[in-house]
Amino acid sequence: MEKVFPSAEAAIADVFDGATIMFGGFASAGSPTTLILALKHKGVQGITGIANNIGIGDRLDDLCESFQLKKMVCSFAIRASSAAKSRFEQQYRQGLVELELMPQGTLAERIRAGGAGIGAFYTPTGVGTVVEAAKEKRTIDGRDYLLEYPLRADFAFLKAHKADRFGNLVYRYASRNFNAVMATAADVVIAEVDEIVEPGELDPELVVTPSVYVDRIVKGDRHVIRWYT
Amino acid sequence: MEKVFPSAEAAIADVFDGATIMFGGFASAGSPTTLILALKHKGVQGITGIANNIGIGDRLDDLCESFQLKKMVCSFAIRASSAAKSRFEQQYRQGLVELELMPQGTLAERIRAGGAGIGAFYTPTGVGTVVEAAKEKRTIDGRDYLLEYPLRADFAFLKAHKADRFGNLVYRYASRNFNAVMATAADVVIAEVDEIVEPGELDPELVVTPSVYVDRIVKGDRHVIRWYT
Amino acid sequence: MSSAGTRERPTGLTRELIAMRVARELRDGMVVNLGFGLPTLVANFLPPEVTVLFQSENGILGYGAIIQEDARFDQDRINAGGQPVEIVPGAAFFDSAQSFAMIRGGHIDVAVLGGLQVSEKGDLANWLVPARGGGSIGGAMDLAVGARCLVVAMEHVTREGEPRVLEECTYPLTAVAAVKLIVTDLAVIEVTPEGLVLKEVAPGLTAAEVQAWTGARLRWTDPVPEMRL
Amino acid sequence: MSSAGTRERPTGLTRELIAMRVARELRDGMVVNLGFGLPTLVANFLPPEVTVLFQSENGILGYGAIIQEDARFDQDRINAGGQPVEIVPGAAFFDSAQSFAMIRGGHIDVAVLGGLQVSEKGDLANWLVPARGGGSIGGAMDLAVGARCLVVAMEHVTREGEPRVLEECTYPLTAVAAVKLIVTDLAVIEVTPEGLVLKEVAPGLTAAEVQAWTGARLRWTDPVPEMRL
Repeated sequence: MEKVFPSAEAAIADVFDGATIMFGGFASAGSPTTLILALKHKGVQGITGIANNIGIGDRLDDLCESFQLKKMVCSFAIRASSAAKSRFEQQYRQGLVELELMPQGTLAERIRAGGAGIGAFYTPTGVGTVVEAAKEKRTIDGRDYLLEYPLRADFAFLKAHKADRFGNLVYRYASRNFNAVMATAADVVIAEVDEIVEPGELDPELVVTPSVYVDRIVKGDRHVIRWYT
Repeated sequence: MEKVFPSAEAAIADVFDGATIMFGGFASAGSPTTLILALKHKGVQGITGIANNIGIGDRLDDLCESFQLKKMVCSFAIRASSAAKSRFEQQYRQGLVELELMPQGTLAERIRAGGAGIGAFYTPTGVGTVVEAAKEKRTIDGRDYLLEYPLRADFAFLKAHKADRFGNLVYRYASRNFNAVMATAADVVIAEVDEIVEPGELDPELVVTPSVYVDRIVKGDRHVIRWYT
Repeated sequence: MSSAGTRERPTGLTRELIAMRVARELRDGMVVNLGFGLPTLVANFLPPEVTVLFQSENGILGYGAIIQEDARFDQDRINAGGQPVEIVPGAAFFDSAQSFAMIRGGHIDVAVLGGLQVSEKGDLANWLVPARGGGSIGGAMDLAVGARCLVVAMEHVTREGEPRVLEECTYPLTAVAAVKLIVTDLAVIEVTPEGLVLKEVAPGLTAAEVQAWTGARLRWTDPVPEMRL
Repeated sequence: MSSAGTRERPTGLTRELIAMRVARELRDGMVVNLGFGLPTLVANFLPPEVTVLFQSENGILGYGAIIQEDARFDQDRINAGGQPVEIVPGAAFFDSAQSFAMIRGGHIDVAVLGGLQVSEKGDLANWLVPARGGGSIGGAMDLAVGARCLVVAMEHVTREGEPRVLEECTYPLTAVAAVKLIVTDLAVIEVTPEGLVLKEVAPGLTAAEVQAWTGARLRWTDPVPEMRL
């Protein structure tokens, strides 16, 4: 059960063309930049990405340099302001990449359902909006809900603060975000961390992602991302 | 926003006859014994209790002394072995108290849904068993699921290790169990704790129940419960 | 009523004063989520006797001031707008699924969101300008359906002088019948089951003038007081 | 085949030896949940070269030996059977909703449950003896549908000599078509799409004798090996 990999390249070696990949992170917090850049270097094509955002405080937009993305599933992709357009936005406007937008809470809950064995769930979010297109609507106790299905992926790329060799993960500040849910919902879960320690060195009360969810661990490089509106 | 109450009696003063009350705990771990005994002392009647268990490592069975329970919703109530019968079991067999049994994971997920604004969800648990009686069954992606609805209560009685005055809770070992989910799903959430500290004294990375969920805090008495098979 | 297009835009409050007016809606002990842009400013104008906890949907309950010093920048310690923030004593961190369980489950007292259009029924449009395409939903749809009280803070009319408060929104909706209070540079308007009620007007404006810049019928009782700042 | 009622019960393996045989199914790195009673004993018989993580549905991944010393008893540090347990290095704690997300979501490699009856299709009945009434579901239904591999460890026949392995269960079911392997005091039986396959027999028994104590048709290839202990 050795989970520690010598490099990001080794940890993602079996990522294939056409893979669906979840990327943790929310803007600059908890974004798995080392793994993303290794994916860019590896050059696999036709990726469906699932992430909260692209092009805001993350390096996912780098994957657009060589047109590696086929589709993004996310809640935040096109900035409302007249700020500089991301490569993703440019490619989206040229019809070169697909975008499936959904509410952030629905995205998080669908991923949780994918990891928790829930077949589908009803959420009030999006009722009466474009989100409800083609979805089953149901009135429960006088309130309308939409039926949403689980999301899973072939791989999840995570960023955590520390891992022990078993794969337990701890995070810092607001970097748990989508990392902690995506850890549960992919066939192969790969975490880059600032530090790898021995089992027993992490306080079990502090562990956010229990080891059962993590398949591979790699020490990440330090990438500082300064991004804010 | 003063949440600290001087006594368990004061903290539960407005619990009314016929109230639905969630009780945290799993056998002896994290059971809110001080609050349960205050409820016994207060003597309200017609309670619907929601808990993982009754009569195994908890003091809920004490509520049966004066027939305070109308109904229990739980996953574990009647012991399979020929061990001494609880008062609850005796009253159940005499038809004096109702019992709604459900799978433990379904109980936990229904409570989570009640706190998370989920209208209903599909679970594979219980398909083909008595649990599916009168429930909607649906095949999703080739697998059968049952539709389950959220659970909420008028009050939740919790046991945590420490609280700060804002209401943030930390637990120890296996005592999070149902406490952490029930904290989200009742109109009035009351936590007994071993120690009350000032805001800032709990590591925010360690907080399991954020303060928003907790209405009242009281320092609990120490009740040692030794129970195991 | 919607033919205001050719008139000169009225002179109303600054963005800071709009934020100051919104801040007066907040009460001690509330849990508040502030959206991108204008709503963010609300945090600067809290009365000293009022302590609220700010929730950020990326996983913080209890963030404080924006950090200006470069040396203290930390990319994991950001709010949902990507801004580096202080963490206040009594804070807690959680993941995105937990954060939106908190939001969707009705645990946020007040959400303040920016708006593009609001209808007299309280429908909100704030995620997509059709002419610009793309769009970003982010947490807005969940916050709009989940917060106990939804306040929209926005300019009363567009740059071109078109009203943003309308009988029906023409932009894609964020949520239906969700907005409780509209605070603009010209007025404070309450959304009631009987329609829009003009509660306050900006200094120097009459109720009739506000009505002229509004695309839906306002009701009011003379004299309409000036906005409380 | 079910007319074994009047015969003398066969002499098979002790409970400890059944547990020892189950332990041989566990591989290094597996995550394993052991049910009440007999399954609990499996932890005592792990080969020294095999390290598994034991999950307990009350919120522990990584518990160890049962604590015997009275002085070290801690009512919050118990497994799902209520027994005080050691916590191993590399453990993690979580709440009941998270625990059953882990179980239902397919993250547990092996669950070992006790059984009352198992059918040739892999149906399991283990939560209610109809004659006794009441019953307790606990985590059994979730574990049965959620674990990747469900092993049932039980006596081959009842105290009265009635077979527990049947064409159809007569007791209320825990789960349908869930059991993969049956380990009893008389045999090891695999549940396959083609029916029950007798893989091993207890020392001193023949395949035909095991068949005589079984209420469903067994298939085997001679010679059937003795149970590996």
